[in-house]
Amino acid sequence: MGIFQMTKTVLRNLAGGPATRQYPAVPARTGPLTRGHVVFDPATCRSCSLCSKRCPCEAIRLDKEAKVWEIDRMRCIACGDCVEGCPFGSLTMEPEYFAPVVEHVVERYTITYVKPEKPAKKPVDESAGA
Amino acid sequence: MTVNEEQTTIGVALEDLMREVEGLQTGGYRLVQIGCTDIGGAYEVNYSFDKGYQFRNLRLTVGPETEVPSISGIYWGAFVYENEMHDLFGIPVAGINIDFKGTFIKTAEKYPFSVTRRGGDRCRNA
Amino acid sequence: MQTLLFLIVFPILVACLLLFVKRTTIRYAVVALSALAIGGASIYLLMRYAFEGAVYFAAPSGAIDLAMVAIEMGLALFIIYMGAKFRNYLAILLAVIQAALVVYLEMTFSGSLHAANNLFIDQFSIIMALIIGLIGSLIAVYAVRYMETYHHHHPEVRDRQTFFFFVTFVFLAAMFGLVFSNNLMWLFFFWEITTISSFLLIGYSETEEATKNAFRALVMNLLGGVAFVVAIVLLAATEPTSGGIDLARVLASPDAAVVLIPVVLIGFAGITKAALMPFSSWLLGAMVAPTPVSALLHSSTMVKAGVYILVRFSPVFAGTFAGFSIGLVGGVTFLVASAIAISRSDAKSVLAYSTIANLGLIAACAGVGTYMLVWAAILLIVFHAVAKALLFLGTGVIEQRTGSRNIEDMEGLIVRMPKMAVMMFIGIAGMFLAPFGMLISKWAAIEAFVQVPFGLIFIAILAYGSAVTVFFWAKWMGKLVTVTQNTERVEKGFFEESWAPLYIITGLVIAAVFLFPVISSMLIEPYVLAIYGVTAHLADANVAIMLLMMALLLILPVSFLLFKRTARHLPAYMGGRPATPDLHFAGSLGLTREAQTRNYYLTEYFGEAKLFRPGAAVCIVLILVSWILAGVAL
Amino acid sequence: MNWLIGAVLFLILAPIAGGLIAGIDRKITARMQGRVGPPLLQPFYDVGKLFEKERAVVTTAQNFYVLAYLIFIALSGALFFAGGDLLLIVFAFTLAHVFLVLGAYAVHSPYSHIGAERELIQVMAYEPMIILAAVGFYMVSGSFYVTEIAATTVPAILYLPGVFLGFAVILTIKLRKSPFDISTSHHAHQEIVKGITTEFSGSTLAQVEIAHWYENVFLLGFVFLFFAWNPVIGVVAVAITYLAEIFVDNVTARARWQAALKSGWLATLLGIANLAILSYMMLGGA
Amino acid sequence: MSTMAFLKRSPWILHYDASSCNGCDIEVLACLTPLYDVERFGIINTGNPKHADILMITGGINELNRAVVRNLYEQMPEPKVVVAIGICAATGGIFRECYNIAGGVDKVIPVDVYVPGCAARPEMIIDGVVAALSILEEKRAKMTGAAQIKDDARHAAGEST
Amino acid sequence: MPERIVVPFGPQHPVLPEPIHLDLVLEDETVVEAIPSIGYIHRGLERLIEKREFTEYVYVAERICGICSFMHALCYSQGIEEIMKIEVPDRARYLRTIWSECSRLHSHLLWLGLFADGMGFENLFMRSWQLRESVLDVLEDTTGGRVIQGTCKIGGVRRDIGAEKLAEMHRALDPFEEQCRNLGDVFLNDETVKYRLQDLGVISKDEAYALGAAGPTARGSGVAIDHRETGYAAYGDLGFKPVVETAGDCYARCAVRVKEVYASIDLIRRAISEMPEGPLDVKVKGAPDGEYFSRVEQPRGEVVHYLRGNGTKHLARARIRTSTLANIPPLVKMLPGAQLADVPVVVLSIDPCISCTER
Repeated sequence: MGIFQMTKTVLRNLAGGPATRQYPAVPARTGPLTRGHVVFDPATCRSCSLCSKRCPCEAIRLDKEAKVWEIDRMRCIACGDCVEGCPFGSLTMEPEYFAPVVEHVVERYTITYVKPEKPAKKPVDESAGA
Repeated sequence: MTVNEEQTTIGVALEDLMREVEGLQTGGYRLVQIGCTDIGGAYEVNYSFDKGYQFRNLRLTVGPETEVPSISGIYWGAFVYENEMHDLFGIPVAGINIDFKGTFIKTAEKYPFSVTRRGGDRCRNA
Repeated sequence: MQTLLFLIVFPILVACLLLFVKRTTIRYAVVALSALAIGGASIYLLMRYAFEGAVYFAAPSGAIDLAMVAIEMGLALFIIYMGAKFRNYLAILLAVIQAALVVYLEMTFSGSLHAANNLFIDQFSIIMALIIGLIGSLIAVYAVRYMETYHHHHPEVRDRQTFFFFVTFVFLAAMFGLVFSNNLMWLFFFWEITTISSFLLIGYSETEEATKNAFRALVMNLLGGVAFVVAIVLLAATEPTSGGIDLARVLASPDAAVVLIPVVLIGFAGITKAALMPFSSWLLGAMVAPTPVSALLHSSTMVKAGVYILVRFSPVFAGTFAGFSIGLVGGVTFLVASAIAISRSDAKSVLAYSTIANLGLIAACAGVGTYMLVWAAILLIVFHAVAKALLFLGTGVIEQRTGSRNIEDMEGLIVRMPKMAVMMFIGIAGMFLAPFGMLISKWAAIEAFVQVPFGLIFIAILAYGSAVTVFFWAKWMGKLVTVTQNTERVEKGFFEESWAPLYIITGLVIAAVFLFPVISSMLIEPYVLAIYGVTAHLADANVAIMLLMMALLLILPVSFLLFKRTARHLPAYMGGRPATPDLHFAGSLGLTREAQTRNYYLTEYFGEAKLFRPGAAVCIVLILVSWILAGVAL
Repeated sequence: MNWLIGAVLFLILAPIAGGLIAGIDRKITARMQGRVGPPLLQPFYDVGKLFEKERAVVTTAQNFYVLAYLIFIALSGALFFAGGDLLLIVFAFTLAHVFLVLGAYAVHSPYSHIGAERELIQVMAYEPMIILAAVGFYMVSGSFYVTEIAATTVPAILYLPGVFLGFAVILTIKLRKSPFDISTSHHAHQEIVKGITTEFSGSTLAQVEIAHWYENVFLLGFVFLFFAWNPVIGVVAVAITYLAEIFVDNVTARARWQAALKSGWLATLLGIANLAILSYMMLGGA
Repeated sequence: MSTMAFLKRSPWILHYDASSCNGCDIEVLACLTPLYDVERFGIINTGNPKHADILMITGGINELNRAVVRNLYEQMPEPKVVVAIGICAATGGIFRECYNIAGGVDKVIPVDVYVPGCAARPEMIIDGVVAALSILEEKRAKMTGAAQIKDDARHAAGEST
Repeated sequence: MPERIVVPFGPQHPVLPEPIHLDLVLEDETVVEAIPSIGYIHRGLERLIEKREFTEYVYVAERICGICSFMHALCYSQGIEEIMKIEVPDRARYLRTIWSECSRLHSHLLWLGLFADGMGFENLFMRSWQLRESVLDVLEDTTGGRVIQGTCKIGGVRRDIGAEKLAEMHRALDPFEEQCRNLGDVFLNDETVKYRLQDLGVISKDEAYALGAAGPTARGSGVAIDHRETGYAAYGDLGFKPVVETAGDCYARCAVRVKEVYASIDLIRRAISEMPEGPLDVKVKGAPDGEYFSRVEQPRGEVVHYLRGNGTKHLARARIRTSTLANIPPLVKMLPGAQLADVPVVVLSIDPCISCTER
């Protein structure tokens, strides 16, 4: 029948129940690779500032003198470039999303890493895969 | 290199432009795009054509205020590119079939790609 | 009988007087006073004769008959002269045929051309007299100031106002004569006077178009006139002894089949005069005349003469296939004309098509002719007359104030001319909305057609037709009520005197709704009862409901006050594009455009070009069928 | 006094029933689309919300017309349940819609205006069929009065199958269901934004919605008349009809106005054919 | 004025794409579809500012849409909230430095909720709406309060005269 | 005579998710004139090359458009690779193909949904988008992003798809294809859909070619242009024939996309089964110096990235010409004569992506 082509779908939907993911009741579906938001570990950061250099939208700012690491969530595109670029594993990508906010504030962390005697600077492998 | 495709670029003088374009049109080429590049004090205008994945590019070099004739008489659809050329680069185009008169792409700053405006930070939010 | 004679003769006297009045103020006084007299006389007529049934008067004949024939010959000569002048030979031909037939009639049947009573009055005549006397004279009053402004706006038109008012009053006199005549020869005489008056009024501006259209009206009406004379000849020939030209006797004739042929011919005359298809074009052409003329033609005179004659003879049509066929002409006209009205943007043209449609409906009722339908038909005549007069006069005012009679230009009239807009609103509501009159009549017609064999055809026509009607009226109404911003009020400046007729007619439209049970029980029902022995009436409960709705309609505007306080005013939605209050927005190509709201005309589907020919063809066939059927019935 | 009770009950209960029907409708529609859908009482929340909103108008006149629309819809429904004359009810119903249309016209706004034109086209499309349905009932029951039609023991549907089908078509128009939701749509997206209701907001829009509930109950009552000889079958039939409308809503694209007009008028022709056969049979029988 | 808050149960949204890359844009639409079905919360995408309670904007402000955004915002009846979806609507995002981007939506109209993400996911958008609802409710309370005060003032004035 | 109605259509309009404005001039409801105006989304991201290194610019290129995001990144990367003469590893080419086709699938399903919405067919919209979600799930699982993938980079790809995931995807393809075919049947066979689409917005083959139409708009008119035929990424290995319809109306354009959905599923299936092993990327050294017109077939048609390097980390010029820009002239020709109700359908039939167009 040319007129009621959709019938099959309608009947299947009626019989099969809704496909809806009951979001707030059921947690959001994420995969292992899901890029939710970047988490910073102030204890391991050695202020190399590679992350802020690599960031394509200048969301990350590092003040080496004041030992302050800042991320503006309203600039971050969650591309994961900083995570890939961090030579010390101070940054990780968590699959959970960052919650909506009512005010635009920049997240600020004070770096607590204590510099050992010898600064360990490694060359950065730019094309490090996932 | 994963793409296998011929790309030829032919320089063309302003007065030969229409003739060349007409030639391509009768040769069965379709218009792919018209784009400009700022080459320091002047513009390169690329008229790109294609026929069976054979890419041909007519390259016209013009000065900042030089008026360019519209090819929309030959390729009706050229008006989108020519309006864009005018709005972004400030290149005057004469005789566009549908002339938006600078309202095709309205920008905060007029002619953001214009060579005469080089220098100075044009990024508003930097 | 004095009142009857007064109503016929007095307008003629006034007409002659007006020939010599040159100043507008004096003319206004004369016209207003005579309107008062005529209106008063018609109301007196109502009081005097409403409860008496049909009353017949043996008015003096002899000399008058002779004078009538003489005038008819004179008119024929005048038509021949005009025809020769403007090279319209068809008009000459028809005038000659008609004159020849009249002469033949006088020569051959002079013995049997005497009706027992020349004049009569019954409730139907009273209704018609009221329409002519009240609405017709109000239009005349309105016309005085209108014509003054008209000549101000149209300096190119020769100022013949004295002549104009002369013809107008003669027209009214003829209409009175027409509805009071029991002698068919008299009736025919007045019939011809209306034809010639309309011819003169339509051609008033003397432009090429006006002359052309005047001749079209003339030719079509003469065609009907010829049919009328033939009918009289036949009547005179078939019943020479009983006085075949006595209207009452014809209606009461026991041999219905014999009178059917002449009556069908008179019906044809009615069709031409009522501008049913295929003769609708003369009424449309008549739009070139000044607006009061249109108002006259459409509401109280001329076309009403056509349907008057049809309703008058509907007892003869009742139950015959010939009558059914004539009814179908009306039905098809109703449907097609309503549909065409959708495609028109000229206000007068819409009004004209609506008139044609409604006359078609009346003809449909009259042609089928059962008692309920005659009841509905008379109701339709009443309501149509008041509402249409108001609409025409209103359109005239609007045209003079705004310079356009295009419906699109009436956008925002509620802001520019609030008083006029409200009156137009009421007029339009009167044409199609419950609880106003036209709808009551349609409702009655549907209930009546259900009970008629094959009435289903008419019900289908009514169902489609009234749906179409809703469309074109409502969209016009919509234009009127649009609240436009930044528009100027232009109401002032129109002559104050001219408002009076408008107010009165508006009052009549509303009064008709409240009074229709009275009109029905006092005038229409007794008339129907007298003719058919049974009568129709609306159920009491429904009458109550109608009144309730009417009251609601009047109360609702009060709610306006409730909203004014707190509402915040927002601009109209323009797709997010910022716009000025009068809806100008920055459009593509750097142009500033105005968002325009216009009505739909659906020309592709309802255009004149699409519908007129098929409609006319069907109607011609139906007319021919009615003749054949009448012949077969014999 | 019976008629008064009917009318009053309608005026009180119809908004409740109408809102519930709308809620069920939205729930079923959602299920047909594989979604959970809104709560059952969502229509009431919506209307309640609209009354909480600020009063904002383009022109104050619009509120008057919408109020008149609501009143006359309620009135025509009340007349129906009071057992009044079906033709009068139809005309009052048309009057109500003319008010809605005028409300949209009163606003000087392009989308509202187009919506109004389309609504008028819809009126033109469905009006003949409604009148014809009334005439059909007359032919079956010998009366235009709803009381008498409802009291008849004759199964009207058996005599009027064509009329019923035709009515079902225009019911789609009246319920504003796809494919004929051309003047305004319950679905979010339409080329004329919200058409006739584009410029109505807040309590005015709520009034339109309530009027729509009244209207739906009235229309379903009309459907019931076809099955009035047996109330149980009647209620079931009304439910099935409504379900069928929801189903059609979900399996069709929106039509253009031409198709709406054509369908409405063809449906009327079907009704006429039905009545013609019926009257032939009656003439033959008599 | 009733104190029942229907507003929270029936937020109707108006979605406008200011200068988004379509990423957030289509995610807003995806919220309507079976897998996320925001109609569960009574949310309808009206597409008409006059009917809307929540204005959802994706993308930043540029020269041309500045007036459009303001126009849409002004056409919404009170109470209303604005939800900026995605980082472009918040700050201009990755296009922040483009010559034609003036910044986030808050350059033109007040924003009540910012939903981060590039692109914001349907779940985040739902969260954003939920956050907006309480703000909406606050605004309503404020609005009726203001109306009450006005009424009282009028009464007082009426009594004094 | 019908009167002329002037309606501002958009920029905010419920049927068009993106801002495009049309000055519609109507007679009754028939369009007599429709002049588009765009520019509401113009950001000026071509100039961002001054701010971003050519490697970072991939992220900007991805965000030219959130629907065909991967293809923009691909087109950009291929252009740079061409200038720098970088040979991309085989596995990367295949992965790029899979993600490209996934993007095409989600784009086409999205479009089908919007198209159904434009016709007022709500259920069909819901169904299309429901199916699209399964593609998005795959994209999220393999790249980490639902609509913006962020996996393409110059010299290769950033992520791999494991063998297990590939097998899972392969298994899911058959039931998915069946669902898509059910959906496609509605678009292709439903009478109400046909009634809305057929003979609407007709563009003849010659006209389409002369106007420079791209993608399904051209192919719906019988112009067999599909850049996948040039064999970029892995298309050369997989073999490819463009889907062509000849009627040139909205129905044909819809049919092209429906059939491309099937074709994409097939391509993914073959790409998965022929997936070579090997590295994901090669190192990029130096900076591009030279120019190239990189062309890729997007869901909407051919996209051209003109890239010009001057030997520094910042390109001298990036000029992006997207398919929608090329399809605007045909659109201007299609609209007059359509009904108002058809305007969204016709506009959507070229699958306008305004954010691409205006950059």
